[in-house]
Amino acid sequence: MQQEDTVRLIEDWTKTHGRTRDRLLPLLHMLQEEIGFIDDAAIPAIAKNLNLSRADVHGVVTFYHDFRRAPAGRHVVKFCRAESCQARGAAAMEKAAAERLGVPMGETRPDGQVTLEPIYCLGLCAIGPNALVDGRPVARIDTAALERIAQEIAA
Amino acid sequence: MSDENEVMSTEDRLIYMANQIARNLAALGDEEATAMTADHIHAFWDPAMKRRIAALAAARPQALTPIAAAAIGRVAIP
Amino acid sequence: MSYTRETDHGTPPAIATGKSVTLTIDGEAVTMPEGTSIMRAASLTGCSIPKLCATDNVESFGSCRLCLVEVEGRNGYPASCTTPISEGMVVRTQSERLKQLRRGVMELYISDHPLDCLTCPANGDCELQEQAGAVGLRDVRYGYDGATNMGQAKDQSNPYFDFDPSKCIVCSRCVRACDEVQGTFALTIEGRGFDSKVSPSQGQDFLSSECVSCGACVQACPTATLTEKKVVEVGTPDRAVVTTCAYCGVGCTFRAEMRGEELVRMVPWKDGKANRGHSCVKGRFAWGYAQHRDRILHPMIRASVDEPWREVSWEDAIAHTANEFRRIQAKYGTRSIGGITSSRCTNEETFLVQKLIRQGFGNNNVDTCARVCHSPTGYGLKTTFGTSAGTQDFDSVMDADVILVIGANPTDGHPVFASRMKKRLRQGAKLIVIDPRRIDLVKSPHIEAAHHLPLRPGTNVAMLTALAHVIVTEKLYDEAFIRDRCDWDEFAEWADFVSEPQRSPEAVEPLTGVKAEEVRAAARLYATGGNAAIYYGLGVTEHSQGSSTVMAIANLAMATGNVGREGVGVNPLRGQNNVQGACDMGSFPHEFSGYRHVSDDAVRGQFEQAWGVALDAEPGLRIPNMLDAATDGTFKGIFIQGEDILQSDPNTHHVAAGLAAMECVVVQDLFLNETANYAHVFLPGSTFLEKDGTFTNAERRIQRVRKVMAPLNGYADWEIVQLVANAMGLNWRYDHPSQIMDEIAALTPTFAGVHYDRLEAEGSLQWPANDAAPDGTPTMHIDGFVRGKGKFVVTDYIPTDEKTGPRFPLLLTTGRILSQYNVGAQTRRTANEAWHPEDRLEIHPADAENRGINDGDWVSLKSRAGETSLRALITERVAPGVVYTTFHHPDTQANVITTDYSDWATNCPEYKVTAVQVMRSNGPSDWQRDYAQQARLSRRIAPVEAAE
Amino acid sequence: MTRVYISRDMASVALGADDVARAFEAAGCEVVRTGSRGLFSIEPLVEVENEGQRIGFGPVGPADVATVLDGSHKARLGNVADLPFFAGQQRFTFARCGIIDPLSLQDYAEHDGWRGLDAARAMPPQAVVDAVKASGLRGRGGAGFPTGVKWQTVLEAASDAKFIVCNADEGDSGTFADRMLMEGDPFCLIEGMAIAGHAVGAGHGYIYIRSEYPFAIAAMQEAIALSAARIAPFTLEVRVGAGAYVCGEETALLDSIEGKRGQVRAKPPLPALQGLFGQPTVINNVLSLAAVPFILAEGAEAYATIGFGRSRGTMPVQLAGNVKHGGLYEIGFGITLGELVNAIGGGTASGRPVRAVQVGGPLGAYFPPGMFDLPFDYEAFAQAGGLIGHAGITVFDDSVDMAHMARFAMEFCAVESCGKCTPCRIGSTRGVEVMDRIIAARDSAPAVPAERHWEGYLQKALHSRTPDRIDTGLEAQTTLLRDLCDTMKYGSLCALGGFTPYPVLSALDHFPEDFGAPAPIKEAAE
Repeated sequence: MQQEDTVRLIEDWTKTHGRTRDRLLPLLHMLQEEIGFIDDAAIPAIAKNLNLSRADVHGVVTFYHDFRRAPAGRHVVKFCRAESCQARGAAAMEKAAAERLGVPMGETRPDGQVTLEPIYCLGLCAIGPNALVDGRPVARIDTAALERIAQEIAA
Repeated sequence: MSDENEVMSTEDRLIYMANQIARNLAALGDEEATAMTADHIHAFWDPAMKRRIAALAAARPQALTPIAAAAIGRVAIP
Repeated sequence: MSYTRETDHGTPPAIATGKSVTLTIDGEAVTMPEGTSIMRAASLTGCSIPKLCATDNVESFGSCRLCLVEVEGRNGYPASCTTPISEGMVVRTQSERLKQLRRGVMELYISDHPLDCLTCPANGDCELQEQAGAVGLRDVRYGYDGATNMGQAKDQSNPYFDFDPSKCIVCSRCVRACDEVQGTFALTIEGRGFDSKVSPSQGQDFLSSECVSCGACVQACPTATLTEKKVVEVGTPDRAVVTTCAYCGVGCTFRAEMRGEELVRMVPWKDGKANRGHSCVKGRFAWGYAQHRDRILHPMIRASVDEPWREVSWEDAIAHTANEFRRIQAKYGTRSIGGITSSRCTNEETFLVQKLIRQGFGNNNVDTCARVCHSPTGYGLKTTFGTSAGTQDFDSVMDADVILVIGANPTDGHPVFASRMKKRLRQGAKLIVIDPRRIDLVKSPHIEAAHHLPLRPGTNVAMLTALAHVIVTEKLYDEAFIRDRCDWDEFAEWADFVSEPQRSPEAVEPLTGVKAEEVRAAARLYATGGNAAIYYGLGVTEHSQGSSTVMAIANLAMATGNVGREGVGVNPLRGQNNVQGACDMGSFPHEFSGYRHVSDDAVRGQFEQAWGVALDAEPGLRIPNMLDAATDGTFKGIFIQGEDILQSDPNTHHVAAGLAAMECVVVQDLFLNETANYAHVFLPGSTFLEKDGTFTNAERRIQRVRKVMAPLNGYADWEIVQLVANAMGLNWRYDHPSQIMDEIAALTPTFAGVHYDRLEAEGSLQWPANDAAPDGTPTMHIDGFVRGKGKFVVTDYIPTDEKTGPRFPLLLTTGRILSQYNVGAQTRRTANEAWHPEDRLEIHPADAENRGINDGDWVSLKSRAGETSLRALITERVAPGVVYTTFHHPDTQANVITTDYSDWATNCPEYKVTAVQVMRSNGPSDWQRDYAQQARLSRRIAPVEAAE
Repeated sequence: MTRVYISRDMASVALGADDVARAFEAAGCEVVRTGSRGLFSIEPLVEVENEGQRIGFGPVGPADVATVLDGSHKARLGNVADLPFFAGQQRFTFARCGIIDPLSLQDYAEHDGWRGLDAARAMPPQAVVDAVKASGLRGRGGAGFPTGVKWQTVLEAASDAKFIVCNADEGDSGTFADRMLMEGDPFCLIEGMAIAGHAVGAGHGYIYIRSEYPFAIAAMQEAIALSAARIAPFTLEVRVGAGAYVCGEETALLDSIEGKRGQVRAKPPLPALQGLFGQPTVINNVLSLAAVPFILAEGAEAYATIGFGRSRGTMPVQLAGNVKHGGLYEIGFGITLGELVNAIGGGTASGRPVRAVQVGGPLGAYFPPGMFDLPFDYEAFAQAGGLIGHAGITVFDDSVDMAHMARFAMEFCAVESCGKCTPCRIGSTRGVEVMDRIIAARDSAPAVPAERHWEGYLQKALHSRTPDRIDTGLEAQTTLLRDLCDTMKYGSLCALGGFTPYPVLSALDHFPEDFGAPAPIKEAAE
């Protein structure tokens, strides 16, 4: 997306949703939804529209782990690392996932096909190990389930 | 450099100043404006300026507004 | 006054509720105001609780966890900075358990901190080091092979301070200072958890961030993370002198910290009542000019301005000066010479210069640079209220509910006060801005004006009268106040005048260009929004209607009852550090100190008696009249102390012609300024660091200037004036400026109670300070106006004669910028050039497009007075049809453009409205090249002959 | 047309409920999507309506449509409510969950919905607050602060603008009750918030939901739109978190809504007096607010009679981790930990012995089976060195390495620390490092280095840096771990840093053998 388009997107959104500071997180969510990440170049426009400093916006963007500062892979697998999933063998599955998908935890594969990220609890704690695959919840992940996920991502 | 004719001579400036004072006080009505213009010139102008405006008032009466002219008539010239 | 470092009580004072609370701290019963933190209460009691994230100029934060205490009956260990005291509370600040916890926290801090105290610039001046000792940390058991935030690159981009993130303890004091104190919000914490880092803007370096280099972060930093470069270079200071800043009219108090004879840094002084511990990039950092190699340290003379300068002894220079003035007076008459006092010099020095002129020259030909800035304030407020000064102190803004800013740009011109104002705005006060430009206050992070009225330059009176029209016709005025404090008949007359339909917002909309509905809304807000305060600057005064505008402002304040208490009033934001003082000291040609007319026989009699001479009862010449008289051949000599009229006064050609026509121009200054190009005698001046005296700021606050170092030129300015006076046959015997102040006090009723010993004791005094007001007067006109009844003055809108037309279709207005000061003589000789290396012409995109101008192009700027060239800055801050520039750089000479129109009452020049044309150009104009050549020639100094 | 009920709960969907629903639709059934009943071992669950009866089958796959419809499927459960897992519960808050269509206003009204709100609106605000006080309801978010007392403070605070904020940032591993309620009975929460608004004089409310709960976000947004007229003039909006566990801390949550970094504020001031945008604010957990309609509809007494000691009413307990019958179990306080894990949960899913349970999420203590007689009660847990928190119980079998879990507790704290206070910001990272040294020393035992003395004052510490100076032996590192936990527990600004020592120290105390200590001290508890 061109820089001017981003600026217009921000301006239009603030016109309908308001320009008070508390609109910052909703605006960032919207941008990430539309563009896939929060471009540093968009921050001056965000700051201007919400009457914040660039520092204010930067501080918020970097605080919340959801906000990406660079585009993710075409597919995103968020793998739960929390205790309940660990109690059901998540550590081993996490390792297997990294191997099968060919990307270390927390990174994007060089071909840009997949990003593997940690997530801490999806609230599916009796049926782990769990993951979100492109936003879709997957429970009771085992080697077979990993294989299905890998196939899906390869496509 | 721009056209030097556009910078006022000292005499023109004195006349301009007297008229400007009078014009800004005109809303008070002729009498009060005249009195206050005279007061103003009396209080803030140096003796040479007073003498010179008095001379100008005589030499170029048409250059002054009626209030300014009347006021200058009332200023004690040192 | 103590010169030791101020105690940091950790948290700000409680908001006063009038109630107090009694508690026990470490076994001692203590009574403190309700809302005080345990930390502050303990500190005020004399027991110090360890702390790192707490400092008393920002709100408590509770992050370092060193200040934990025990409170009887409460679980855990509350942080003393965030826990308010309560009745009957029993607090222990020291125990083995607390020591253990504090040590545990400190052990964590040090596990992520370099162990290089001995080579660290903050060694001995580091709170982390101090607190590590205080909590008795013995060892760091975590080892040093774990994760750290050390080894990050230093950011040395700011010209004055370094940022070394390796030493950062993430206490957020810098971030909070930037937010709460300065209000710029340039800093944040990036990331979170262990990776939290201080980040200027978007992880940029300081110079390219939103930082305005006010120094609040450096001040707040407890470690060596943010350190003045000078401290790194010279070392930590070993002594300090508290003094007053010599930049703008805010009058910040600073602690000048020295190492030996070298000034290391200027640190804002918390007890300074004008600045409350805050500073700006100029006062905090830009003092390097005081030691700049351009400073002239030896007196010089020359027979003619096309000769090079010749260094001479002080004796010769003084004798030459006196002889020349006597010769001229003998030849051309008593009134053929005069002088200009400096708003940058002390009250005492200013008083002496006007005394030299009245007593020694025998005339009243004295004027000052207030002529070109706030003379209409003096006239307008004297006429309406009876005093030529603002009505409030700066603290008053914290009680304002509505703030109306007209013709002022506080964030650039009066940054430290602007920070206070912004703080109040963030607390919820409403803001109205009347200004042709969209200044930063209109909209900047966390600040937004309720109404911005972007009027066409030159229409202030029409605008203010329209506001009055709404207030009167909608009956929003304060009848009780008016009946009590003003003359009702005068009000009625004024009310009739402003109510006339041709003065309504709708009728004047075509003149002002501002939507009538917006004007009406602003008027309603001002009249009904609670305490309403007006702050104004040179955008009010520097017009052909400056005095009318000031009176129109006073009318509005009186009509709405907004005078005579905290949070309201009429507040001129004074330009130079001592412009208020220079006016107070009798620098105008028609009045003695304390604003008393020279024709008043009783007053004159007092001075005649004190000075032993007959004094002239006739007013003297104002600066422009002096220059007129010079071109006419009747004014031949002038003594100019600390003012550069060639650059600062309008219509440079006219100034140059006047100076060139004189036979003896004496310039006393730090540098060979532009005016000195026309001078025959140059007397080197001394800086504010080199002398004792007082400055009076925009809130009438008289503050001490203290000598920090010996004058490099040999004499303080007051001593030089005394030498000239005595060479002219006077018999002055001042040994110290305090004696001059004693004379001022004796001769000036409003200063009767001002003496150095009182200033030492009180820190400062606001005049009037006399028997009627022994502690001075923070707020004026409380029980009645100084003149008796407040006077409503009918202010008719008389448009300026400076009109746009086909030749000059745009309106030029001028102003200044944060990093530079006035003609730039000081700031251009500092690293502040990094922010503003040249004057640029702000032009609206539409006007630029019409002319084929791109951002950064050279353009010629032409008026009927002259022409210059500079580079364009395309911005929507200015409205279409309006262009704007600053006048900080002599190579631009913006005043070549400005005209000789001036205020009808005071001749304050009309800097703010000049009809101009703007065209693309190839670079500097012929005039600029000629001038540069001439200036070079004029500044030559003949080599000193070898034999001597 | 046959009507079948299939859950749309995120857990059910994760187990394939959407595919099952599509299959039944394809077979011509009318599929009603409900919330989850709360027993995941029978998910995906299909309930077939037959003459007013709902017959459950589960787990069911898309291929099972025919056998389910003809009743021959081997996983036929009969009436689900009669299963022992459900029969033993006291469902006050979750009464409708799994039964109704969560987004049907009609269903909600038919199942006693809005009765609480109507009752409340017929009373003066003080009477509503009094009822909540009388019910004994305590905040279900973890701290257990009496809800009515909080409301009273807000009611008494003078302000034109007050807010109701629902903390739906349920980030604790092992908990999912908030999510289930929002997905399965969103109007219940809305009703609770509207009652709170009436009680304290607030006109607007926010529901702050973590972004990891996309289904709950969608359900709440839709439910708010559907019920806007019913709760007017009270208004509500959803705010979505952005991946910060610490925003579950109420003051960090408020800052997050305000558009700031989700850093914890110091208290005082209490949010009840200066909360969202500096205004008086009720901030309650989902379950606290969702309990309110029952209290107003049935009376405070009906709620207060259930419970144990000062812990009144019911607690939706969540059984998670390596447990056979994981799910949501709403029961009055007082039931023992052992009953929950073994009797109701059925022991581990792996069939191996239970070795530890963590109660209350990542900040909760680990308990060995030796402590299973602990009654579920705020005070009892506090006394045993733990906390109920949000009542999630995560079960581990004997393959767990408790030193690893202690390390993970520190690691989680390091990942989620807001970075404001020092004990949490630096301590959590140091905690991981100390645990790494302990694990390394344990695994290479018995290499405890010879006795070394580490004297040295600050002077020494500050001026030299030699990497091998510290004692990396088990004893020294364990002492250091305890000291660090002490600093974090008593020094931290909020519960994230302050409670991380609970799992760490409980693991160390109850499972010393995993930390290389010579002898277990299990007997003490038995």
